[in-house]
Amino acid sequence: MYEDIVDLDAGIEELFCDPDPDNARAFFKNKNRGLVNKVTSVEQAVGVHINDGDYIAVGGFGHVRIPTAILMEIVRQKKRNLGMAGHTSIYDSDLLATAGCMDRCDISYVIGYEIRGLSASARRAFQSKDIRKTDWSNGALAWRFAAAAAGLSFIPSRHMLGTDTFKRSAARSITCPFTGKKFAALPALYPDVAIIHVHEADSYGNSLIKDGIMVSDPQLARAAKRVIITCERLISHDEVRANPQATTIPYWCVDAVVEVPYGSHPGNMPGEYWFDEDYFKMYLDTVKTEEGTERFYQEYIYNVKNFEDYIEKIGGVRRMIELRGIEKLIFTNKG
Amino acid sequence: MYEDIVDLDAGIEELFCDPDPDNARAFFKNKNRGLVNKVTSVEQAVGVHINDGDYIAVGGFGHVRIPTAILMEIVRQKKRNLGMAGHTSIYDSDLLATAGCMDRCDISYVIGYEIRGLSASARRAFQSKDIRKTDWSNGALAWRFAAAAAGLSFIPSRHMLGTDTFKRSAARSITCPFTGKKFAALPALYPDVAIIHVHEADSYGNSLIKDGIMVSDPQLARAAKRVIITCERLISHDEVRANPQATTIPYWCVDAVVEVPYGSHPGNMPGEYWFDEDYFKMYLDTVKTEEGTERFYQEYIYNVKNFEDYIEKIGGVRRMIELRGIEKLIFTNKG
Amino acid sequence: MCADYNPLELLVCVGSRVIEDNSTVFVGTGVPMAATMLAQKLHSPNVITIFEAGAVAPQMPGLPISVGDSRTSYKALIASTMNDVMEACQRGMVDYTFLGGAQIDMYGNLNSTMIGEDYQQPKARLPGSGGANDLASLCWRTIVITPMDNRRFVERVDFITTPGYLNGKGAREKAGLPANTGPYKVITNLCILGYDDETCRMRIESLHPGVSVEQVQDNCGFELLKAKSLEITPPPTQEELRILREEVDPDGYIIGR
Amino acid sequence: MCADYNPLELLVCVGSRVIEDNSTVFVGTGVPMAATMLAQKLHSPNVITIFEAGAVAPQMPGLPISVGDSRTSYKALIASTMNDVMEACQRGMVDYTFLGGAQIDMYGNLNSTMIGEDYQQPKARLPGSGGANDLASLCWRTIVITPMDNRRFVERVDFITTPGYLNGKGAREKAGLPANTGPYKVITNLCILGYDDETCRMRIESLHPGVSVEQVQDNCGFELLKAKSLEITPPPTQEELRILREEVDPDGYIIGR
Repeated sequence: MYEDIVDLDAGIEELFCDPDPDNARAFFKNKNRGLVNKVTSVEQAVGVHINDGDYIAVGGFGHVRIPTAILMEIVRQKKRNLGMAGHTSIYDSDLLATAGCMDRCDISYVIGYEIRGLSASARRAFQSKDIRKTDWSNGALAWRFAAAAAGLSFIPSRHMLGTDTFKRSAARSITCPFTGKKFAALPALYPDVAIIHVHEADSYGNSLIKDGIMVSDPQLARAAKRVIITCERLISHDEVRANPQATTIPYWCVDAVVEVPYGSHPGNMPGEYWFDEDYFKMYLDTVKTEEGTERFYQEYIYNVKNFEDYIEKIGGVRRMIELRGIEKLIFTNKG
Repeated sequence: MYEDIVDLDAGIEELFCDPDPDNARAFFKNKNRGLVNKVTSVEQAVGVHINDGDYIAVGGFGHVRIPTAILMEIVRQKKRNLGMAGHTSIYDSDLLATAGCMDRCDISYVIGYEIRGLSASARRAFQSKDIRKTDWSNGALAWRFAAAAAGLSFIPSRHMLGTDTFKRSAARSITCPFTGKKFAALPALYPDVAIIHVHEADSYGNSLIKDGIMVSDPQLARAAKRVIITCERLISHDEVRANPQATTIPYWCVDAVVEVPYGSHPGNMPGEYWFDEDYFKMYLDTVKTEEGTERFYQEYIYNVKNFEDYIEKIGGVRRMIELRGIEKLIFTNKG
Repeated sequence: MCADYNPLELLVCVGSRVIEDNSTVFVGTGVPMAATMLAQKLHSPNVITIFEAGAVAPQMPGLPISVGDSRTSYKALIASTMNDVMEACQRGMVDYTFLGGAQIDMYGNLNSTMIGEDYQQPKARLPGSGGANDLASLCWRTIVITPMDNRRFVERVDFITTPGYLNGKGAREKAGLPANTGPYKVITNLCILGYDDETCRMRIESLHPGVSVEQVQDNCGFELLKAKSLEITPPPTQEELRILREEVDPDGYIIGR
Repeated sequence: MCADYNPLELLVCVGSRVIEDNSTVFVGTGVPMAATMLAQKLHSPNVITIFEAGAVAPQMPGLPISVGDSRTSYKALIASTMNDVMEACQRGMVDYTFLGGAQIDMYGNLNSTMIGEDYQQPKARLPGSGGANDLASLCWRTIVITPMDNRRFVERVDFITTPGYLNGKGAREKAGLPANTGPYKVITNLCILGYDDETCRMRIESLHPGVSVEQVQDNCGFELLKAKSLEITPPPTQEELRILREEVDPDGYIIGR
């Protein structure tokens, strides 16, 4: 049983991103190192930095610290043929898959909303051949980002081996030159664009994740060729220099900075606001049907001008204050 | 010219530490995970956790954030046949090499005191066959710690190749399975004991480096089988939990915690006190001769009962307040 | 089944009992989170919980919705990266992982990726590994918590997302996974299952109150072995149920009340 | 040599001029630190300095004694790890590295490890690579600053600590080092040296005031090539010297006053 899988030496699926470190270095060589003002709008950030066909990766944890404004703008600008790292992705990959922006995905977690169940619209999208798929684990994608951040083409690891997750990946295997032991070899993942929501950033792009978990964002920001940051608050450059240990992402990784208060809604923003569970319930109910899905995208994205209008639509600052109260343990989730 | 070096596929020197991750895992499996009080004395920390023959690695940067009390106690307790990672090491490796505690060393930087010149005593020690040597770069040792922290046996890298530093290491080379390119393969380095000085720690060993640079201490603390922490200040457990993002080293890595105010003297402790340049000048002058060296070790280590006495000897709290003034930019180094 | 508790409450209560104090436990989404919180409040106050987004040992003020949300880092000992906690697993620092259920076979292999034959166009696409493959590969012991029926407990999973014993003894090591790791227990609403040392096949170890071997076998798509002496699982206590309902999951996210 | 400045001051002033604004420069101990600080105060206020212990772009309040001390992280943009900054180099984000001198050969290979034949018992043991091997391997361009004499500029270094062009064109790539990297300039007290594109051998590009080609060759243990048109280095200006002496190194750590 399973003989074809357990002793496999290489995955059989497609490698979506070039892992060659010399090609990546040639790109990074020309990346601007100047301390220049990178503050822009959501529209400009997406219009200038995301091209059809790009491979993107999203920071945070799929419904925690997500860059909703950028994701919705990608849908609104009808970007097409995007590749994506489906790394701990939830609402982020759902939006891009459902709206038809994505044509390939390195999956470690999609469709699911953790304890809330599955998204029917994401499921329809990912079941279709329209999205070419490979599978990995969360750890694998985290380490693939780390390998790219380190300027390598691969990194060894000790998981995935023996499973269909390995077979349906583009990983290979390698023998340790010291111990003779077999390891998985994960290809470095250099995304074209990373999109990350943070608590604070200065105008140059120095970014601070001030509460909660980092997921793989320090690695991702360094691995990506271009980085778009949205932040709850812009801060002065001097504030960054006052505590250099707190800088999560240095400015030289960053290409665009947008101030987007409440930018992780409906996701949790640690220290700021809790999940909007009513919204998630509405979303998951609405997208059960194709008509509902169409209605949601018209109503919440295409017919909405920008993120400020969106926040008005979901209940405005008053709703965000409620979610802040839950985050701060002042109210429970049920009011 | 250099033909024998530039195309070499493997270093020829000795590998001092077992890189096998399953052997390391078998050790870590039995490491205590309990939240227990680990506060102890310098004498006990060295007596209990450092054995003759152990391979040790020291945190900080050789003369910045160094665990002087533990180093001097190792000399005082006449530990012998220690191996050492000479990673950004300066005063730390000098003490152990000069005092005859060390019989093997993975060198990336020893003997030198940066802009102050060289230590004659360290030079004598490292020129002798009594210390078996291999050479690496600082980056190589940093990545060897990272490989061990990640539970691997090796990590690829793109330096050292083509040089005598590679030849005189125990590194090998490896071919990337994705690009066909040649990389160095660095063996994971799992030290028996790491010794790290930090700003603050709680009684369980949760440790915070609150100012200045981290060097490779986050990786080293995770790579080492046992960890001894000295700290400027013990703090309450609740203070750690109040800001979990600030924890540099989690308690489960740590075996012993000792409160040692001024513990990095004569080294710089970022945010706390500057180098004691008078002391370094005295030390480097004194150890120029073998008699001077003997005199220094008698006077400053063997004839000193403990670190409190040592601090008295170098000028007491009054001297430390001067060094604090320089660190805080209140006085210049020349008074 | 007794009327005092529902199957999910039974799962959580029985699951919570296997968690040892002062052990490190890597906790997956859903039932494992509730079971771990219950254990902390009852008998294992110092269990070290680890969440895949990077948090270690929080003092959770309520049930997390996500293994990456701010409840998981509340008063934690460290709020770090996924890379850091996965590397702790790979280094051998994590004793248990506690995973949710999906398709499972007699060797404890799990499927959470897809149902069907055609990988690019499956009958049903599921979320994928998440961290499950990592944790079941790298932690010392894997505990699965899942309701039991013969659509879940199958002869052959459609996709091995997450390694159990693969196809038998020694297969994990041969594939390259760390030595001496693997499936440990399966907690279901009917029984507690373990694994036979020699064959690495699943076996019944403890029957929940009122459940027979036949009933367990009827709900399983492959032949189960039996431990030499079968135990009877003590039912959830009043205290377990009270704390579960009032303190762990008052909103009923997991236990569905 | 003009009486207005000493050879070390000349080295620092000439070295500081090659530092471009808005470039990333990985700075070694000693003369490179002083040259970089001088450049920041004169013509390159936004040069991004990187120090191997983990600090990036500090606003240094005074000359660091160490590339790991608290001056290097003072008002820095990030105070991180050695691993992080070395990985930035390996990723191709660092334009220049600025290394101190030791033995150097015609291909720019550097020795800072040992003098003699017997590795385990050398005639003189030196510190070793430190970060030099990493930086010269991984940054785009390597600049060496060193006084010039024929004990330092040798036919064959006793130990290649740090790669220059190894034994000629293409050797770095063949060895496995990243493409299109390597030695760029050598700044000495007599002249500025570069490298011939075809042979990768060292060549004279600019003579310091009052220095002849013969004098340079007499202080070099191997045959130097010459650039097609030799320039004359402008001498240190009054302003360069004033800022160097008053603001950069008032204690004379580097320039020895």
